[in-house]
Amino acid sequence: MFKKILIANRGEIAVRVIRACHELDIEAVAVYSEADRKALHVRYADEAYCIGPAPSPQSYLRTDKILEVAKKSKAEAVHPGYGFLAENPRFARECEDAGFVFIGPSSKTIEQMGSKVRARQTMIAAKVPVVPGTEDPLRDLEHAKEIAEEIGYPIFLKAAMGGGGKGMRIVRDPNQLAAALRGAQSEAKSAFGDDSVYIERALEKPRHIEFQILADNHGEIVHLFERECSIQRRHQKVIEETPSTFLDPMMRQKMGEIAKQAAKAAGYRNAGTIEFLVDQHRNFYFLEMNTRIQVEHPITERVVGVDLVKAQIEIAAGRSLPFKQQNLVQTGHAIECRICAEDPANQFLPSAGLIKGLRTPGGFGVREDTGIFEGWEIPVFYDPLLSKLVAWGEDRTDAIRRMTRCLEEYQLLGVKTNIPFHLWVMRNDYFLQGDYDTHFIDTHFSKENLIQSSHHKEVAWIGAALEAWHRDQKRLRMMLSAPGGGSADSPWKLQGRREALGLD
Amino acid sequence: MFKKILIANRGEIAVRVIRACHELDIEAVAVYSEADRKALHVRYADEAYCIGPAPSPQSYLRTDKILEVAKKSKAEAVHPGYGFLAENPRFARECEDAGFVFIGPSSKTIEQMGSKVRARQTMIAAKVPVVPGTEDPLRDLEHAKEIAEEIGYPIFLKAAMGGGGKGMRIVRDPNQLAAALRGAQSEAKSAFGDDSVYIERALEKPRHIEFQILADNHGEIVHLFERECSIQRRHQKVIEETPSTFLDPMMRQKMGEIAKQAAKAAGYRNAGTIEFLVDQHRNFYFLEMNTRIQVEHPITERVVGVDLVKAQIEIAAGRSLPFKQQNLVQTGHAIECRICAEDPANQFLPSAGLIKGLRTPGGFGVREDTGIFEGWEIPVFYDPLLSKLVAWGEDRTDAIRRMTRCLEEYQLLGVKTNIPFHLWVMRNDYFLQGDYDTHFIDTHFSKENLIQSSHHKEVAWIGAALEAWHRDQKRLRMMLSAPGGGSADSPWKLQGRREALGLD
Amino acid sequence: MAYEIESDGKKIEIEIEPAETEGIFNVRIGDQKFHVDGIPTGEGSYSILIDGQSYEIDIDVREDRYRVVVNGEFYELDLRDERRRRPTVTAVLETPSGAQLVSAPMAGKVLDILVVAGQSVEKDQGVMVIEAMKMENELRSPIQGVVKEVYVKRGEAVEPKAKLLLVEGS
Amino acid sequence: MAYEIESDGKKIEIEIEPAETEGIFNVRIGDQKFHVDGIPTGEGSYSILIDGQSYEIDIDVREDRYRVVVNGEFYELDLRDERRRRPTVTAVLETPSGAQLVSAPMAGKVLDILVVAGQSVEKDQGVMVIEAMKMENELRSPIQGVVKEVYVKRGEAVEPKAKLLLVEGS
Repeated sequence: MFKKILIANRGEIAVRVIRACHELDIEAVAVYSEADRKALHVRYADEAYCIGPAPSPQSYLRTDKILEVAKKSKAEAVHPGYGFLAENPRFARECEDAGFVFIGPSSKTIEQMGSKVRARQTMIAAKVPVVPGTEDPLRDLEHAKEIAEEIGYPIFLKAAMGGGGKGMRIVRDPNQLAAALRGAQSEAKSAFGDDSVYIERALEKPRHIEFQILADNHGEIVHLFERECSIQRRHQKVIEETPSTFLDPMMRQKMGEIAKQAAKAAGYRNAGTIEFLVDQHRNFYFLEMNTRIQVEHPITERVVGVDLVKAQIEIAAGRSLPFKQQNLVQTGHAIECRICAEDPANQFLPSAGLIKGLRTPGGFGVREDTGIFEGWEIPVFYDPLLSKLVAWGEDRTDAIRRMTRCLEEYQLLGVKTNIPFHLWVMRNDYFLQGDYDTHFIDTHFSKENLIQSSHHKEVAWIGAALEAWHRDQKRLRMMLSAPGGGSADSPWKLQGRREALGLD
Repeated sequence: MFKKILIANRGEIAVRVIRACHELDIEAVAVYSEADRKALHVRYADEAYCIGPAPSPQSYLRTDKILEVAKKSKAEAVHPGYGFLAENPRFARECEDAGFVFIGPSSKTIEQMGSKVRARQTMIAAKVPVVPGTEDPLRDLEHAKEIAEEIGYPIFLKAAMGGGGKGMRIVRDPNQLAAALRGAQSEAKSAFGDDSVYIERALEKPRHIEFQILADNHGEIVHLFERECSIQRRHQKVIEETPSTFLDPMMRQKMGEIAKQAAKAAGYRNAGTIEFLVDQHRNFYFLEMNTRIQVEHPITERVVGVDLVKAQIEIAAGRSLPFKQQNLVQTGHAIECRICAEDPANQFLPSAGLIKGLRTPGGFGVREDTGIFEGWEIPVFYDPLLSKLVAWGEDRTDAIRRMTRCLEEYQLLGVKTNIPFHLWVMRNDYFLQGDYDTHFIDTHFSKENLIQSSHHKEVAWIGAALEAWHRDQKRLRMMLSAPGGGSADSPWKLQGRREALGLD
Repeated sequence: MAYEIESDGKKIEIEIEPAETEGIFNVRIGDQKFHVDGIPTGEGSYSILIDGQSYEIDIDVREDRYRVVVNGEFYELDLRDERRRRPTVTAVLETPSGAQLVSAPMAGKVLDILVVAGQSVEKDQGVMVIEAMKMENELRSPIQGVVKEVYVKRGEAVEPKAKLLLVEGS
Repeated sequence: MAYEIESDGKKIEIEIEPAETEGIFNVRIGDQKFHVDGIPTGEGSYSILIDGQSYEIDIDVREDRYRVVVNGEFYELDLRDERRRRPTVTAVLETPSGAQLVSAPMAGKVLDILVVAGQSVEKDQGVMVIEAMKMENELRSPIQGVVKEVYVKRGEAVEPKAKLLLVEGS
């Protein structure tokens, strides 16, 4: 087993990986930007090295700096987390070349699955169903028109090297095609340095259901069942759960087998995720493969009972999987809410700043993975994900109720969060019935929904008045203690000042 | 199901019960003393009523006040938690008489099991093995001598109505018997108002292993396996784990069956615990029955997957147990550390005060049940238990490592805690081998053990110097801003003051 | 103290006075009187007991705009004190022809400007994309009208509250 | 600043000076020099980086006695600054005949007094039982000697640091 691992990441996932290292008796080396000196991952690590200024291109994306730290600290392996360099084949290759074990698949696999077009081609060859569309990048507008007619509108234009919704356009009407193609190409070019774009049919009411894979270096592959990730905002997952309410045991088994088939076709090893789109007729299609640990991995850990990050490390160290497919079962139900510093009442605009108060929920079936603490100043430079709250229950209803009370208990002062949004989802009838697809938020959510409750209206007014009263008292105290406002003043003068302030 | 439950308790267990209520869609009514206005249980509850001044005899032990609140708030049931009135048969009877469901066994059972002598008699009649000793209270010193000779020294003198180590004396030598009997009787009299004392053989290297029981009102009884609670200080449990390393499957099954037999003999219903002492030859003896939820219930919840507090409520509402014995299995291993405000480097003296900083561990397999938060002032009036930290792992080694890293992460500023003690246990060879009994702490622990590590000696010195430097800076700033020390002073004067303070 | 609250277009007068016991307040809303046990539990957070009902309250204030979360439920309202009530009303009357400024809600980079000066926009039409915290955030026009002026360029870094764009109501 | 640390009976001199960059300190212990990146993270808590090694440090100070927890490990030491070093030494010489006061470590109630004035006691012999936070806590004699005086009565409530008992060394 490794003695020391470098974690090329920050925030909650860096903390997550450090914890796994410590539980395996492995020393953890952190890297950090100048904005992160006080961050948890720096403080929990055994060693920590600054790799540059706050903006990630100058720090967390600097492969040279990170490898320098790996050498200096004598780390034997590198864990990339998710985001940043996690799916960058060049970084994986540089690690390999420098003699560090990259905790993930080979750089070749990352490269192959990173190209959406090549990934599709691989899957088609392996008889894994893919969303109907082009196998090759589009040549020009004429080509695009032709293909679009063939598979039928609405269609998606997608960047061949894409991810995270960039270089993506939905086209509902042939008239929009030219403009959309231009937009997608230019966005793809600027985001990925490659303007290749391809076409996929836009499914109706699609659900996003993914399968977790573990593959060791000795040819053994298992799946750890599905995660339902259809609650998305702008192609970003917000809430995930497992099991999916949409799958029955037969479909689950079939998708699991095909997920393993897909992983085999990619020559996969370590932890990975096969993402599927499922239409309302229960047809499922390969969407893409994520060649890293996912944000939402904890729900699988809770329901299947396997520590996925430890498994990643064990596999990278050459160990065989300690279980077979038939040993794995799902127990109960788990839901994850991503707690983000963003304002659900104002278009989810991000909200950085100082955390002035923090009180997190706990108790049976509750897990939190966090990168924050009271007194932490959330930097503006990185992802707004603060923490992941996971509730497990004996069944889905139990899990939802537990999550609801956790969200009610959660107190984070000083920064706006999407907790009120999560609470709204947990009380939404469609969600409660499991009847949702990737359009759920667009279809059902609005700011008005959030503030529709009138249950405690008077209490809210009283609370506001209490806050205003305390603010006025504070203002008064400041005025009275200001130069010339000392206690030597006559009571009459004081009273005059109080009146001027409207404090009587 | 109930619509509203009153929780006649405070601290982490009140929070625990409120959470179960909320997850069952039941309103929770809190009661609180004047010291607890800001306490979590008051803030998490739907309703909260002050029942008197801080000392518990004037508040949390006032059955009249509590029942008055139950009436006023229209609660249908009362959950007593543990401690305070939880095993007070009079309170249970008053609840029953006033028409409230007491969430626990009948007052009759509480009374019967509360008398250690009657409990022993019941168990002997039901053919449950008990520690060899007297069936009846001792008549006098002669009687005591006779019995002691018969069963052999060392013996325990125990209060018939006892609990919590009060009125208990170990006697190793016939010469000590007279004095010990006097002491035990007077302590029993003052603690329980009854000076009855009986004799039990003091086992060698005893382990304390208890079985969790659930019994519904329809005659169904199951056990939820054991908890190993031998890490004790002055008869108070400090660390618990499940499964016990001492039991094999056959012994586990046998003890489980006998635990159910014991519960049946007591006419038991709701959640309860049968405590056994197990000697080094694996003989086990009924010690006592706890007719309430235990502090250490979370380790069972995690390993068996059943929410015990919800089960208590469901049973009290008349529901049948939703599982049978054969549905219950143990998965993995769980350990609980009781985080207490006490100083392990100074005889575990309690340490009240303001919590100036709090950062709790999280991640996979970690649960915390707490009654505290940053800014909370720990009152001197109650138990020093602040929080219960539970780590689950795939096996015992995994759980211990996880607990270790959690304890390393745990930060509580302003109040001394026993966290360094827990860390010492997690690294102790005997504990790691599972080779311990109830004398573990007395045998192996000393303050010197705690500070023997010299790993980071220089870092500790540097840390101390850093703190001293910051303190001096603060002192200097205060001096400089004191009246007459304003910025109008000449630089020479300032420098003089700095020198006087030794700050250069 | 007396305050005026505006909530869902309704105006409510609320009076709050501390009682003799610390932490206890007498509150009047119209005819209703409340005996409020309200203690601060953090910056902008309170534990409130009214007739035994327990509420956890978190409040975020930006100028007169109060965001109040009661047991996880979300409210928005405007609150002014008595003295400032009249001037504020006057100020609204003086605002010229309803021109509305779009300003930066956070530090970030102007990724895209979706409109040009002179262009007509609908209410809630996207006018600018700001990248902040790795997210692209579309800013929308608060009113229907015409873009009068654009103050920033594509690619420019902006500070919180920086002027971005002016829309004149039509 | 220079301080003197007493740890396990050894005396160590330690010098600490802030470097130009905020949060960076130059520390000297004997011949060893350390470049310390040490930032406060709470009251009495620091994050310290030395040559890339990361330490979490919590410190509790009662007079000159420092309790330092480094990554969960426990240390106790005495720290004095240079100026106060000599007077402290003198003070020790002036202490009369080693009489030691047992005082209350916390608020509580005297449950039992296990000795009487004039009685001989061993080091670490229990002398008094105080009930606090629902626990009975036995206080022990810090030295071997004779009980000179008992200042409290059974059943009495005591405040933190209240004088309980005086033991004179023998």
